[in-house]
Parts: sequence; structure tokens; C-alpha cells
Amino acid sequence: MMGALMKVHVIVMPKQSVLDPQGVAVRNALRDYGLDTIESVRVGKFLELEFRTPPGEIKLEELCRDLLSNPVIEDYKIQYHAGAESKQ
Amino acid sequence: MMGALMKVHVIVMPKQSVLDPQGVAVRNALRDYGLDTIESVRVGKFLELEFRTPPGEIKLEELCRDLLSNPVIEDYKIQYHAGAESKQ
Amino acid sequence: MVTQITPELVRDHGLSEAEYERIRAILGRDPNITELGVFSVMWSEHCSYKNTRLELKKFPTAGPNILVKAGEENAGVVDIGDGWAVAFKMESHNHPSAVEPFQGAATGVGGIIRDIFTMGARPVFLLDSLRFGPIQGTTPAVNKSRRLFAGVVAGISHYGNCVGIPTIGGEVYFDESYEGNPLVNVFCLGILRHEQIARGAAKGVGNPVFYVGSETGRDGLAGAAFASRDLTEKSKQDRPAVQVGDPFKGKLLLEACLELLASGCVAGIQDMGAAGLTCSTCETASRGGTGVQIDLALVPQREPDMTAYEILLSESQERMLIIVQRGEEAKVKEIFEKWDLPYALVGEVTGDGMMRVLNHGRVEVEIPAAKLANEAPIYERETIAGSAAPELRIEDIPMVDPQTSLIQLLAHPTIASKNWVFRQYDHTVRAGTVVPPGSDAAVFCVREADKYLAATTDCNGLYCKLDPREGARIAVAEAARNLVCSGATPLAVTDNLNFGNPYSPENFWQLREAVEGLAEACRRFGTPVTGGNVSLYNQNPSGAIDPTPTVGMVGIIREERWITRQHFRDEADVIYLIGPVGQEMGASQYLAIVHGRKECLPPRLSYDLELGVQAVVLELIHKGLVKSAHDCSEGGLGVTLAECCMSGERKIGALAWFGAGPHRLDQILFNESQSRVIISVRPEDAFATEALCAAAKIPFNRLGEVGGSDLVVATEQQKLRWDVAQLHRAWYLSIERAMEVRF
Amino acid sequence: MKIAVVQFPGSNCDQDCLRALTDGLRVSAEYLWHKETSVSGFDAIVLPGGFSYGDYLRCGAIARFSPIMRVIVRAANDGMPVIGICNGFQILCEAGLLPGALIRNQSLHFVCQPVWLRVETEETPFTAKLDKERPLWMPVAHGEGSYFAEPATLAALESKRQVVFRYVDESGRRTRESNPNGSMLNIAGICNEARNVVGMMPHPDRAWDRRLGSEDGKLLFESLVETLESAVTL
Ligand SMILES: Nc1ncnc2c1ncn2[C@@H]1O[C@H](COP(=O)(O)OP(=O)(O)O)[C@@H](O)[C@H]1O
Ligand SMILES: [Mg+2]
Repeated sequence: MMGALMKVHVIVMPKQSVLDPQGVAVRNALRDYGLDTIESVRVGKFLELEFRTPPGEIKLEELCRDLLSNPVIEDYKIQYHAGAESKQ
Repeated sequence: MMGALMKVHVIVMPKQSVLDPQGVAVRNALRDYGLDTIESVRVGKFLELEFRTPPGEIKLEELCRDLLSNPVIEDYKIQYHAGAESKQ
Repeated sequence: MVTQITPELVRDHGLSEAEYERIRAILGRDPNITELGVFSVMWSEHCSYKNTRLELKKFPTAGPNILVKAGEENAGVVDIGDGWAVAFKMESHNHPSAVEPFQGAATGVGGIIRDIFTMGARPVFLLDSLRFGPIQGTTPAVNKSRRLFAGVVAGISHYGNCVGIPTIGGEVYFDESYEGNPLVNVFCLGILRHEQIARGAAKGVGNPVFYVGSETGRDGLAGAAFASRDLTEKSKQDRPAVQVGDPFKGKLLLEACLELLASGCVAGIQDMGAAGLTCSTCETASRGGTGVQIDLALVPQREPDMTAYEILLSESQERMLIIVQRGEEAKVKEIFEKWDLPYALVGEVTGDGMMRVLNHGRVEVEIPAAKLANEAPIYERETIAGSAAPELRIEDIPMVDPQTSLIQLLAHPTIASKNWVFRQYDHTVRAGTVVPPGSDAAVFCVREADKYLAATTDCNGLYCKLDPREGARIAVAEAARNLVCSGATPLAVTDNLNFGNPYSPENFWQLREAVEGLAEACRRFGTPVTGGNVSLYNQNPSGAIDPTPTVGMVGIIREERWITRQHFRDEADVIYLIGPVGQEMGASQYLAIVHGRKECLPPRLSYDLELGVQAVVLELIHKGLVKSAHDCSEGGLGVTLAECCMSGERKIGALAWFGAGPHRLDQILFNESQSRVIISVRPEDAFATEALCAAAKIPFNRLGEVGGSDLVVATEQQKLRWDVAQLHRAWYLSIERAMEVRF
Repeated sequence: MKIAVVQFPGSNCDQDCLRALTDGLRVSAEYLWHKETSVSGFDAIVLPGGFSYGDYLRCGAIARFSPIMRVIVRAANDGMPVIGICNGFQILCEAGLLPGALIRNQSLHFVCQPVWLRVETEETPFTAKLDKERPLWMPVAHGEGSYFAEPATLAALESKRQVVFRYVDESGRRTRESNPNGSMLNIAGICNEARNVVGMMPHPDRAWDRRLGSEDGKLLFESLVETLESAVTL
């Protein structure tokens, strides 16, 4: 039944100009953890959308701009291929 | 200088069987938005790690398990290719 | 597929052979697998209190202002005058928090909130009583404790802040005995009119039964669930699933249920806590002296292909069972659609006393509800008395410089300021917090009723470890003292019994001693127990946790001008110690923190002295003589005086003179004798204060006065001076600093 | 005169705001449900704090699309006074009625504490009565109150005097320590160019009663009432 559905992935990341305290915290944690080659970390959102019938590209872009991201602080990227299932 | 750096992406998603209230709220929002073909939404984290020299695979897996994800309620996936830059 | 009921299966469900025979006797046949699951949860310790019920009977539960007694309903209800009442209760989420601190604590908050609005009350504030392993250092165990601590605090703030119920008080202790097994006890209080008291009873044969709230998923399925279902590869991976709280749904459910209750069409209401649908259906039926029949096919479900067993035993959050008057179905539809919440008519109240569960019309469960709910086996567990702790001989403690000891104590996370914790809690929402976290007891103005309530939680696990009975008595005494210091008259108590494995006679002896101590003290202080919660099997790697019978106490302040805070206020105010200077050092924080010894006999409580001190302090407050009052607890007079100087907006010094006593200065400063309160009064009120204490025949000492920027303590032999600003830094930043360390 | 307090699913300061107006000021105020599609009969609008839609996705992101917001945007553009407090501020930014955005506190922790605020302009319906010389004292309580805007936007805010409140210390000085969340330029509240729409993170709805330790919040609502009354009398 899941097979019948179409997956779209949307990645929302904080803009470069926006400081990302969460990313910084994770980076520091990684350093304390002993990973001193870590340079930077940024933390964003990964949205996995499942459609019965996916909307048109324009509609989807509009969606990402209006609702799924806030252009003032975030950039987004749409991945149509349903590649990235999360690992078990 | 960024070019010199090696990117690794980690996607952390709520386990399938675990309730994802945020995903449900976003799905309902999309429906109200007029997108009635949306079936389900799951919201996870997207971490963009930049290394001077990336750690070994084992180390990285250990990292994801211990630090970047919470195995009790989340699954993670590592993407080595630095494919998914966020769009400007 | 029909699953054979094998002895293994019975054991996997935590049922003994005798219990299984009892089940067969009740049914007059073998149970099927689903029925076995139903019995196993209803007869679990958590739902049936089979090992502790006999002990809990010892609590005083009656009182002139008790409207609903402990055990009758989800929470007790206490009259506070003018037709208003409060419902309050404390509940633990220790084990879920050990597995997943954030969600474990969050769902704990959600659960206790539902317990309160199930009574028809609007929840108005929360308290949280927490215990963790040590958080200073970098050992793996310490790192784990830090993660648990951070996760639990974040989880409580996540849920409480979102539903808009302020967390205005609590306590946090750090001790090895809680390593890997944190204690997360959450308290909630709600306000209601007498006539609004709701009942968890299925009344009125033929009345419709509604399921409202979140869809049911495979959340929190007990390990037993595995035995009930042939495991596929998939199911292995993702079960049992940790329950995830949805505070947003919780808030909507709260508002929708209160609105429905106000509409007057509700015949009975019950939250779905542990054992979800199972517990709520059979308990409402047995309370109502009726039966309940539901069809699981009608239950909103989050996941496909759930079995009857899974739906019945699921612990999904944010769900309620509501029985409405026949003909009022439309009201439910109207209100739950308004709040965008799932709801479903799943069955009806029947007259045959059966809990009957169908799935697509096929009978899956048919059990006499009252027997299931009330005839769980009851056990008298065996006990072995622990050996009495020896008296401490002061000569055995090497003398160290009290100058550094005080700073060491103030900087210890157990005594240090908890601002790192309560800054993360919204403690000002509802615009009623008159005394915020940081004083002895929090004071909250319930605007609906125009009443001032004071609340506190207390328990010293170290005392209880070394003398469970005395430790429990003292927990009640300290809670009452905290309330009195804020100007309140104690009303009633809720308790949370956190102990180890009850099958160990030593552990069970601790529990019995503690219960009898609590019961006795509650009688003496006139504060009946309105309800509570038992959490057993709390074990750290090396054994049971220190016994921790947490006491939550609520008091009322009749006049606004009686509201009192703990910190010194103005230059030249006179400082009094009400009660004795004391000398008992056994089980003290000083002994534990400075000398690394968790041992010897805890302080003894004298009811007469304690009641006398509390009465006189309250009288002084009512007479308008008291400018500040702080009870003396962990860390003794030294810590108490320091807190008086530095816990206000404005730091201020003080001088305390202890004359020419026989005792060592460390003993004077750090002994933890009970029944002591530090107050400050205007110079012109000194005489009246002393006269009143003398008339009441209560020991008191004029210690000195408020002023300057140093805390100065002096005896004939010795004089010590601390810069208050320096003490403040040590005390205020200690936990924050510990939490900055990550690995 | 009647003031609307909007109720979104997940609002939790709606009751506090209503009380501040009805009990604190004795002006008439009513709840306005998010599914409503008209604001007629109301003279001003309060968007209360809370966690509208659980703050899922982003604070205010989903509430912004509720039916009532469409009409509020129109009313605001027609000059009706609108104030967003805490979550209400976040919604106004998401809705584009105010510039910038509110991001996660720098500490990554929810912060609940009293703050001092300096009034930067009296030229809004909500600050007309306030004294720039006297800092206000009221609580903040939020996890995502760190004000962010691009440099150009910040410059415009300053030059057009759209910064309404700043976090300061007791003596009115702008310091690092007095900034509870890492907001740029210590910004605690701003208004739109037309000055009728104000957003602020601190809670005047929790500072209108002596027993709460401050009545400073009351002054904002009194300013609103006076402005509305004088508007009526013109
Ligand atoms: N977990 C917590 N949540 C909220 N407030 C807390 C918590 N822990 C401690 N506090 C507050 O810090 C102050 C000091 O706590 P505590 O040392 O237990 O006081 P006391 O010793 O007088 O009982 C109290 O006001 C208490 O409510
Ligand atoms: Mg205490």
C-alpha cells in the first residue's frame, strides 16, 4: 500500500547569514567527543512528504516558500526521487 | 576554502512506529492549505557536517548512534556524497 | 490465529500460577490471549497495587474539608471555601524517563494533567520533584546522569510550557543511589467548583461511550506484547515503541474536555493512562456498578493491522473515555470538531456488569468488570528490619575550616540554586505566580477563586535510607514548615512512594516504615492524604535507590498580607532563630558532602516542638511582625542564613551571634536538627516577637541583624566572614557550570 | 470600544490577555476564534502568546494560515491597532506584517525570567503613554525569541524608528547580560512602518497587577485604550 504513494523530500536549512546555535552546539559536542577535524555543523529539517498524487512543481515550490520554510532565515531544496528512506 | 572541506550529511528521522506529532500537524496544515492528496508527513533533522579530514565509517556510525540521533526513537542515515547543498 | 496459553506465556505476562488459577475461577474457563493481557495489566503492581494496598490503607484520608477521598477517583478533592475546591496529585514517570528522559518526563506531565482535569478541575500549576545521580565530573556514569537530568528538565518544560500550566516549584537532589534510575515525580493542582466534580463512573445503562483524543498506536506496549504476537522482522525492530507526548493535542484535549464537562452532558469521564482502554473501560464500569461494551473497530487507529490485544493495551497519550447522557451525542460532535480532535462513538453502558470488547462485532474480551478491577490478589510482603544507624559522635568528625565548608555546601548541586532548572519552566503563565520558584514554597493566586495557595514538595532520601520512619515523618514536617514560612496553613498531602524491588524484604521493610511514618505525621499535622502514586523496582547498578517517599503538600493563605518570602529585606532588621540551635549531625549534608560519609542517625522529630514552632511562626506572620521566614533544612543554619542573604533580588549581608555555646562552630552551622525557622523583623517589633515566643514557650534566639555586604557568624571563640556576592556566585552558578561540561 | 483576543489552537495566554484587559483595565474585550472570518465590531486586536499549533514546523508558521489571519492582515493594512505578544509576535512576522524573524534562543534553552525594557518610541498606539526614561519590568517566557533580520532590514528599522522595545539593564543601559535570548541589537519589540502593528516577546499580560511584581504591562494596554478613545472623539 505504501508502494502506491509518491515520496517527496524537502530539506530546509538555516541561511548562511543566520547564526545556527544548534549547529554550533553540535560541533562543540563533536569536538569534546574527540572529533577535532570537525569544521562546522549546520542543523536543518528533513521533511518526508507522501502524496497519493503529487502536486505540480510550481505548487510545490510555492508550498516550500510559503509554509515549509521561512525565506527570511531559511533556504530549501526539493528532492523528487524517493531515495532517502531512513536506515533501520 | 570551503572547497577543501569534506561534507557529510546525516538524516535523522523518527522511527516509523513512533508518533511524530510534528509530522501530523504539518500534514493537517497542508490539507488546510488545499493539498488534499497529501497522505503523510514525517519531520526529521538534516545535519550538514563539514570535516577537514572525515572520520572513519565506524567512528561516524558510532557518532550518529551516540550523539546525533536517539536510537530509542530515531533512525539515522549517512550520506557521504556531498550532494544536497541547500538552494540559494 | 488462536494463541495457546502456555505456562511460559502466563509467566511472560507477569502472572503467577495462583493468579492464573484465580483468573480461570473468575471466568469459569481459560482466558484467551487478549483476556490474559487485560488481566496482566490490571493486576500489575502499577494498576492493582497488589503489594502495597495493605500499606496504603494506613494513611489518614478523611478530614472536614475532604470532598473526594483518596482512591475513590483519579485524584482527591479538597474544599478551599466559598464553593471552590482543589484537586491535586503527584505521579511518577521514573522508568520511562530512564529509557528516554525527554519523552518520559514529558508524558509524565501529560499524564498527571489528565488525571486532574478528569476530575472536572482546570489545572493551574505544576511542581516537579527530581532525583539524579551526581552531575559533577566526567566519568561515563556522570555524563549519563547529566544527559538524564538535561533531558528530563527539557521534557517537563516542553510539555508544561506548551499546555500553558506554570511549573512553580519542586526540588532536585543528586546522589549516587539514583544513578541510572532517576526519579521524576510530577505534581499537578487544579481548581473547580464543588458542583463541577466529575466522576470516572459509567452511569446510566444505554448511555453512549465515546473515545476522544489522539489515535491509538503501538505506543508503550508492555514487553508482554511480544509474547502475544508472532514476531515479524519488522515488528522486532520497532516495538515496544516509546510513548511520545503531544502537548499540543494535550492542550486541545484539556480545553475540549473542560468545555464538554461544563455543558453538563457528561455522565462519566476517565483518562487513558497506563493500560489505556483496558483500564478506563473496566474501571468506569466497576465504579458505576455497570458494564461497558465497546467495539475496537470503531477506535481511531494510527497504524494498520493492529490486533485487539495491541489496541486494548496500547499506552498512546492524549486519549480519554467519556460517557455522555443518551441524546447528547451531538454535543460531543460539536465540541470535538470545534477543537479539531478525533472522537468516536465506540460503545455503550450495559447492565450486565461485563467488560465486553468486540472487534468488528466478534467478542474478544468478556470479563466481569468489578472482579477484574477490584479482585486483584493482595499480598502481604515479608519484611526484614534494617539495622538501626548508630548515633554520630562529634569527636569522630575531623574539624575542617567552616569558612570553606559553607562554600563547598552551597556549591553542591543538591543545595545550590535550581535556577538553571526553573528558568527553563514557564512559571509565570496564567498570571498568578505571586511567589515564584526560589523561596520555601511557591505561592499562587488562583484568580478564578481569588484564593492564595502555597505548595511544596519535600523528601530527604538520605534520612529515609538511614531511618525510613523518621525520614518520612520529617518529609511531612518539612513540607508543612515550608508552607508555614510562606504564610500558609497546611491543608492536605499527596505522596509518591519511590522504592526498590518489593520482593526484597529489606526494601519492603523500608516501604512499610516510611508509610507508617508518613501516616502518623499526616495525622499529627492534620493533613490527610488525598492520593498519590507508588513506584517500585527502582534499582541502581548496586542495589535499591535510597527510599524516597516524596511528599507534596498544599496550603492556603487567607490574607494577601500574610504572604511571606525567605530572603532578608532591609538593613537593621532583627534576625531570630525560632526553635533550638540544635546539634544533630547524623545524615547531614555536611557529613555527606564535606566528609564523604552518608551515615549515622538522622535528626529526631519532636511533634510538639515542630507544631509549636510552626504555630508561633504563623502567629507572628498573621500579626504582621515577620518580614522574612526561611525554614532550616539541608545544610543547617549556615546554608539557611546564606540563602536568606542571597536569594532575594537584592543581596544583603547579616550578622549572626551564637555566644558561648558548648558546641563546635561546624556543629552549630551545619547540624540539621528539625523544627527551626529563621525570621527577620523590624527593630521596633523585636519586643513583641520575643514576647509572643516566650508566651508560647517556644525556644528562640536573637541571632543578630541584617545589613552590610558580608555574612558574619561569630561565637566567643571564633568569627567568620563571607562576601555575600561570592557566596552567591558559588551557589547560583554551580549547576549551570556542571551542565556546561559535555564529556 | 471592544478589543479582540484571538484564540488559535494552542494559544495559552489568551485568558491572561483577556483578564489584563477586563480585570486590569475594565475595558470590554472578547475572544475571537481562529476560524472566524471577520473582525467587525472590534477596534483593536491582540494576538496572545502560547504555542499555536504546537509551534510545530516553526513558531507561528501554521497559525499564519488560519482564516482569521487573512482578515487581520487586511484590518492591519487598513490601520487597525494590532499587537502580537510572544507567539503573537512570531505569527505577525510569519504573516509578513512585521519584518524579520524570531529564531531559537542563543542558549538553546527556554528562558523564563523578568527583563528590563527600554521604550524606544512613543509613536505607536501601545506606547503613547510610556516614558522613555523609565525602563519597564516584565517577564519573558519563550524558547524562540531571538530577533533576527538582515542588516538592511535592521538599518531600516532603526532609521524609521520602528524598534519599540530593547532589552536593557535596570538603569536603562543596553548590555549583553540584559539580552535574554541573543536578539540582534537587543531588540525586544518592533512595529511596522505605519506604526499600528506592534510585536513584542515580553509579556505585558503578566505584569498588570501589583501582586505579580509589576504593573508596567498595564501601561501598554492603557495607551491603546487612550489612543482608541481619542480616535473616537476626533
Ligand atoms: N525541579 C524544580 N522545579 C522548580 N522549582 C524548583 C525545583 N527544584 C527546586 N526548585 C525551587 O528552588 C527553591 C529551593 O528548593 P529547595 O532547596 O528544595 O527548598 P527547601 O529546602 O526550602 O525545600 C524552591 O523554591 C523550589 O521550589
Ligand atoms: Mg527541600
